[in-house]
Amino acid sequence: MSAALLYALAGAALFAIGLAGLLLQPHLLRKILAFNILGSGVFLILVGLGQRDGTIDPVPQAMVLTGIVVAIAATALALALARQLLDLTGQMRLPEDRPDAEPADD
Amino acid sequence: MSDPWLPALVVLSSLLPGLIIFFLAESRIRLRTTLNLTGALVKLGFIGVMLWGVQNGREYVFRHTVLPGLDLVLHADALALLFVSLSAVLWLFTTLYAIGYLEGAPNRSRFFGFFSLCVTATVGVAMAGNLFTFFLFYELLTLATYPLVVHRGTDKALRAGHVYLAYTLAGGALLLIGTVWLYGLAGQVDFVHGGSLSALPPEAAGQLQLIFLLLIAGLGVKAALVPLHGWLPMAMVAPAPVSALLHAVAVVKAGAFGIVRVVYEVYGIEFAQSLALLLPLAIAASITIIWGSLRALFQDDLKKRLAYSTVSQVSYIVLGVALFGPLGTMGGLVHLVHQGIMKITLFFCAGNYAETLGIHKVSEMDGVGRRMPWTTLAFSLGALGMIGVPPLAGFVSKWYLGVGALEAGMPWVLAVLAASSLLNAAYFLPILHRAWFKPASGSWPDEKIPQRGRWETAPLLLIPPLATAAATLATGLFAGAAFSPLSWAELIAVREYLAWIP
Amino acid sequence: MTPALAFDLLLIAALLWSAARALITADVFRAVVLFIVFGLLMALAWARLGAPDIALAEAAIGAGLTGALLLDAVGHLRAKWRGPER
Amino acid sequence: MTDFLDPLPWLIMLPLAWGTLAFVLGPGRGGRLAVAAIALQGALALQLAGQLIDSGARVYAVGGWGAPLGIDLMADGLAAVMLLLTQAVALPLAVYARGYFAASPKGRELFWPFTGFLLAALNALFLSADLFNIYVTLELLGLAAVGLVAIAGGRQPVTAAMRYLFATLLGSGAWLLGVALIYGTYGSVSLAVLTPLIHAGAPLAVTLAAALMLAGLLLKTALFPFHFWLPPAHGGAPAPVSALLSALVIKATFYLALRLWLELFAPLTTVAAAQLLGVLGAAAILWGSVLALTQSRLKMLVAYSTVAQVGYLFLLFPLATLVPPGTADSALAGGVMQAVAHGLAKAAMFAATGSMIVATGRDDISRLGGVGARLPLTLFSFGLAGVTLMGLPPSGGFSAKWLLLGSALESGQWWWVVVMIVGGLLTAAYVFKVLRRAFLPRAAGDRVARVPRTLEFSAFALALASILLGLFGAPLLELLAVGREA
Amino acid sequence: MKAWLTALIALLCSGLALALGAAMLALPEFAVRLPGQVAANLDASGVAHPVTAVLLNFRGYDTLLEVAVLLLALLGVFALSRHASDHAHPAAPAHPVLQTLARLLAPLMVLVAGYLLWIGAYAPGGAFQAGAVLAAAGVLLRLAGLLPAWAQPGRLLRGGLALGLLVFLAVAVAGLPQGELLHYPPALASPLILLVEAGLTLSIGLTLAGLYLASAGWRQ
Repeated sequence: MSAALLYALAGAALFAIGLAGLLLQPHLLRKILAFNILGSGVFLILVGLGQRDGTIDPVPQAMVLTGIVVAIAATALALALARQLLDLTGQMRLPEDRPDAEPADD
Repeated sequence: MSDPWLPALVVLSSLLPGLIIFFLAESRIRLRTTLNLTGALVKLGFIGVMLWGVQNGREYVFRHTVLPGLDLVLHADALALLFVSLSAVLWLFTTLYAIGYLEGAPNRSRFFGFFSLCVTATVGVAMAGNLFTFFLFYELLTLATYPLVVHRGTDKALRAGHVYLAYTLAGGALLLIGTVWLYGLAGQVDFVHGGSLSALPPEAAGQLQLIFLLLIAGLGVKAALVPLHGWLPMAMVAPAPVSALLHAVAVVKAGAFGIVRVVYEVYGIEFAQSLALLLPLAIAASITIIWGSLRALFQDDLKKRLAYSTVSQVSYIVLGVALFGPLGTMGGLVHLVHQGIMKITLFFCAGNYAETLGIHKVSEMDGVGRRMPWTTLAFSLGALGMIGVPPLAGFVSKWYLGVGALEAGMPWVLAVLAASSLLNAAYFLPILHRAWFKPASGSWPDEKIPQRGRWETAPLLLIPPLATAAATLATGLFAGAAFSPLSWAELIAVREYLAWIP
Repeated sequence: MTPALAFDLLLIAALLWSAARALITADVFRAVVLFIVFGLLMALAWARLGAPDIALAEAAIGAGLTGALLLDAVGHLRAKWRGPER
Repeated sequence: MTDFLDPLPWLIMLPLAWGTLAFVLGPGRGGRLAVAAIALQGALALQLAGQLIDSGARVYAVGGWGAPLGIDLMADGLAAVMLLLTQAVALPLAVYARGYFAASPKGRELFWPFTGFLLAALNALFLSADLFNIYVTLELLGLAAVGLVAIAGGRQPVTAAMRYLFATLLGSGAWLLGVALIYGTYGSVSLAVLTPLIHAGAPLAVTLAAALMLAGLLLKTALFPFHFWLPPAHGGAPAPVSALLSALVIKATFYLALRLWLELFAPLTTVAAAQLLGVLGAAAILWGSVLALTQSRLKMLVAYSTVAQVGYLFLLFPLATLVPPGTADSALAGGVMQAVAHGLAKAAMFAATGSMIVATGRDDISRLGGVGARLPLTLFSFGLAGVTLMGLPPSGGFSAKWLLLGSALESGQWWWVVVMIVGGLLTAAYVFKVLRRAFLPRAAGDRVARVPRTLEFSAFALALASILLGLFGAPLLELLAVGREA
Repeated sequence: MKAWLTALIALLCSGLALALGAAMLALPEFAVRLPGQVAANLDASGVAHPVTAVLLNFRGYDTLLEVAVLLLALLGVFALSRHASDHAHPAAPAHPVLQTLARLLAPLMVLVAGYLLWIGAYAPGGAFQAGAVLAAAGVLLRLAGLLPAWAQPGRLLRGGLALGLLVFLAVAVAGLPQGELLHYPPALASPLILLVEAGLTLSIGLTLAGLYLASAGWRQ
């Protein structure tokens, strides 16, 4: 088993950890962390599997660079939303109540 | 003007004015009236041209491919023209009547817009050249009549509209399933004389019976076949011109006409007979005839009594269709026209009573013949026609139905006809007796339009029922003349079916 | 077991541990710090995978900038301190 | 192929460019530019469709490298249909949005840049033939959509945007994991390279990848039971945004699911999986319709209607999987027709809804009295759109239903017929719930203001298009067939 | 959340991890191999570093869209900060040592960014890393209280943010008369890529910094 494959397996574990965190953690900040961990897991799988035969593969590496930028973009947007929600509701979690039961904002 | 466009123009002659009227301001009365009447007259003109053409053996077919294997076909054959002429003529009268009836009422642009759409749909139903086209206009009819039914916006009207939609949309769904199934089985099913399904392999018989059931159930909702008739008495809350149109030409007739098309031109009467479909249909029609008449007996509300009478009378058409033989066919087809003329007269008169004197109930009609002699005369002609008194229109229909039943070897139908006629007499004659012979009980419930010289009510309300009442008499008296409904029905029977009937 | 393999296994264990801790730690601030540690460990992992470009980017963006954003948000949350922390 | 005016690359570059320029121009600016540019995009899409009909599907190698080293774009009939739909919906909506934000300025500042990027993402997604590139377009699309939902601010929209963001990120995460597994298995992400490599006995990794990618797409398409994020997001955003999202954004992920199912992963599909998708679709139809019926807010009703209508799209999977070719073709045609018809009709419906809310000043079905009298054209548009959603003839929705019903009966799967018919009746129930209210006279104390003409006419144009589609749908099906002969 | 639901999700996630692991251990030989193709075409790409070649040439189209994603995220942050209760937030006073440090480090970081940008053509580095360093400089200056928060960017700043994407777009379509989208003529590939990278560095630096500065503007 090559080292690359080992990291890919670690990536699978990270994906599962991140997924569980995303689904189970009610706190938005932690959901955002979980999403980043999930993404890191996928990146490891992408490069790890791509290099499982031991050769360096610049294509998945370039893809991961793209992916990291996308991830920070998403993280920044998510954080901005979470902060806005904090300002509006005083909580950093998604309200459980049914959205259609709320009065319209207009 | 090329031939394919004539059927399309007949449809457009009410569609376009209707769409324009929607967007007219409420106050543009003169323009709206002009558009309405011009549309009606232009339509009559086109139909006249086609009547002459079809008499001389010409074909008018408009075809547009919507999807591969799915054509929109408008086909003005003799049968279509029978129904189209009826709708166009009665539309003209009803429009005149509605203008008078709704004078000063709110939301008239909307009313007349949907009114025109409703006639467009009826004309489309009449000229549909295949099941898909029929279904298209059939559903359009549902959508166009709903706003008319709820026009008054009262809770009662809204509830009636609810029931109406529930029935008709569910019926439409059944019709759609039947149609899709049939198209899958037999490809595009155009309406052709003698039907086109007999060529299918015999294994398909079971499926075809099931499809027939779906189609008839779907059509039976609008034709108010018992037990699918529940919406009709409730829809009485609509304004009188709407009830007149619904009962005489548009909705119930569309259902009955669809049954005619399905039996004669999709299945073919011989093939339908061989699948043993006609006897159940005749039985369903007979039950409806008797049931409707029985229920009518016990209604005090005049319009409700008329509504149950419609339930009963429309099934005469279905009964005629189910009678295996040319005379029965003629009876059914001619009743399509005769019932329309008679029933519209009755509804016009009911509207006049309500609008002029506030009379809604039979029990309030004592002595009304002296206050409104012309209206009551028209009413009497319509009622007697319904009972089948010679030489009025209804007699002609019943005569041919009776003879047709004997020809088809179903003598029990005579008993149904006799029973129904007795019941008709039982629920109409008391009304006439009250109106003509009982003294008035003092003041009327709500007198709105005072007597002005010779005019017992507004002229626009009086002329249409008198005209249609005269037609009731004329179609009966001159049933043998050229272009009379009877001779046209004979033309259809001879030209379109006799070749296939042994 | 070669030293390289041992290092890899150790690094992976540290990655998984920091990731899991970051998601279950009670204190949000500590969670964010753990996440930054996780990001730096990821940079190491990328270097081990022969991807120095990603290692650079991960350290600068994944750990650095994301960390700064997260810390700022935690500060915002603490300043607000109306809802429950967890 | 090296034509400067080749429509294919410009369909992606143009919206990117005007979206960016609108941002540079400043808050709220760029509406006129957008309308002009979208009109041009529409012309380009038509030109591309013409090219395809004349000379078949085309492949475009970005940068001239060609797959697998470079990225390929691919335009076939299906892609062209979606491109046409996108521009056809976007143009009236852009006109509408100009009027809408003039009357109701909340959220207008960044609407145009977001919309430009959204359209670029859609066009790029429809044309992409590279799994990783599709991932990037998915992220562009998702972030643009989330940004649009949050654009007006407020507790409900921001909550909805947050929920939507997590859903869409999880969806694209699953997609990317699938891409990683595919690349790890075969060493390429190009559809053209991969399609011949994948066969029935593919490794476990590929099956897992297929499942993950499909699940991610279902989440983004809001198929039942993944629909939880959609109603608040579509019901809370400003009307032009709701229209764009309901009409186009969920169609994009549906399009990808369809592509994967019919092409890349076709050898792996099973009847059981197809039936499962159909069952989820059926559940969406029934559940969405019933919930739509119970709503008291107009926009939420329309949003739940989207949940239901998405269900119809997924009925195509059981109808097109392992059935005779003719049946599958008509199911595909029906499904795509439904996507197009729903796109036009739902855009019209949200646009009309927005006008009604602007006119009455509130989003409340029980306060719609007087709308019929004051805004007849808007109500008429709502009704026409409703006709399409109910699947009554003549409309695009009917054509779709006709084709789907036909293939259901042909393949003996009558249970889908029942679902479609019941769904149609439920649709009628919630559409008439609105119409009935709007017909009533105005209640005392309520106000119904006039709205700008452009609002009324752009909604009407969309509604009319959804009806005309039913009468002139044949050319669309001809276009759809381009590239599907094999 | 109900305990059994938590357990179920945890179980499913572990199951997924195991399935993924099993799948990864059972992979066949690669059917296609790209590293060789990258190396073979490196000369024609205009850069000597394979990752940069993939990022800006072979798969440059991905990068183009990705830059749009980044800008889009910033737009989202702007859209949200617009509704925040307090916009103009004065820079918090910082420790004088930090201020001095920032004053010294910031120019140095700009230099490093320039170096990373230039070296990207040959070795690890490039626009994203350079942009990230630029952004870090911005964050540092903000922390030192030397930069104001920007909730409402002016026209100049908006132009700077969009510049990278606009340059990239212009270069992408400039090749259309001679070839496909994003086709660089081999002779011009090097300078064109450098031009694109320069624009990107500036815009990515501004955007990444903006993600921080725009949201840092509404701390209460």
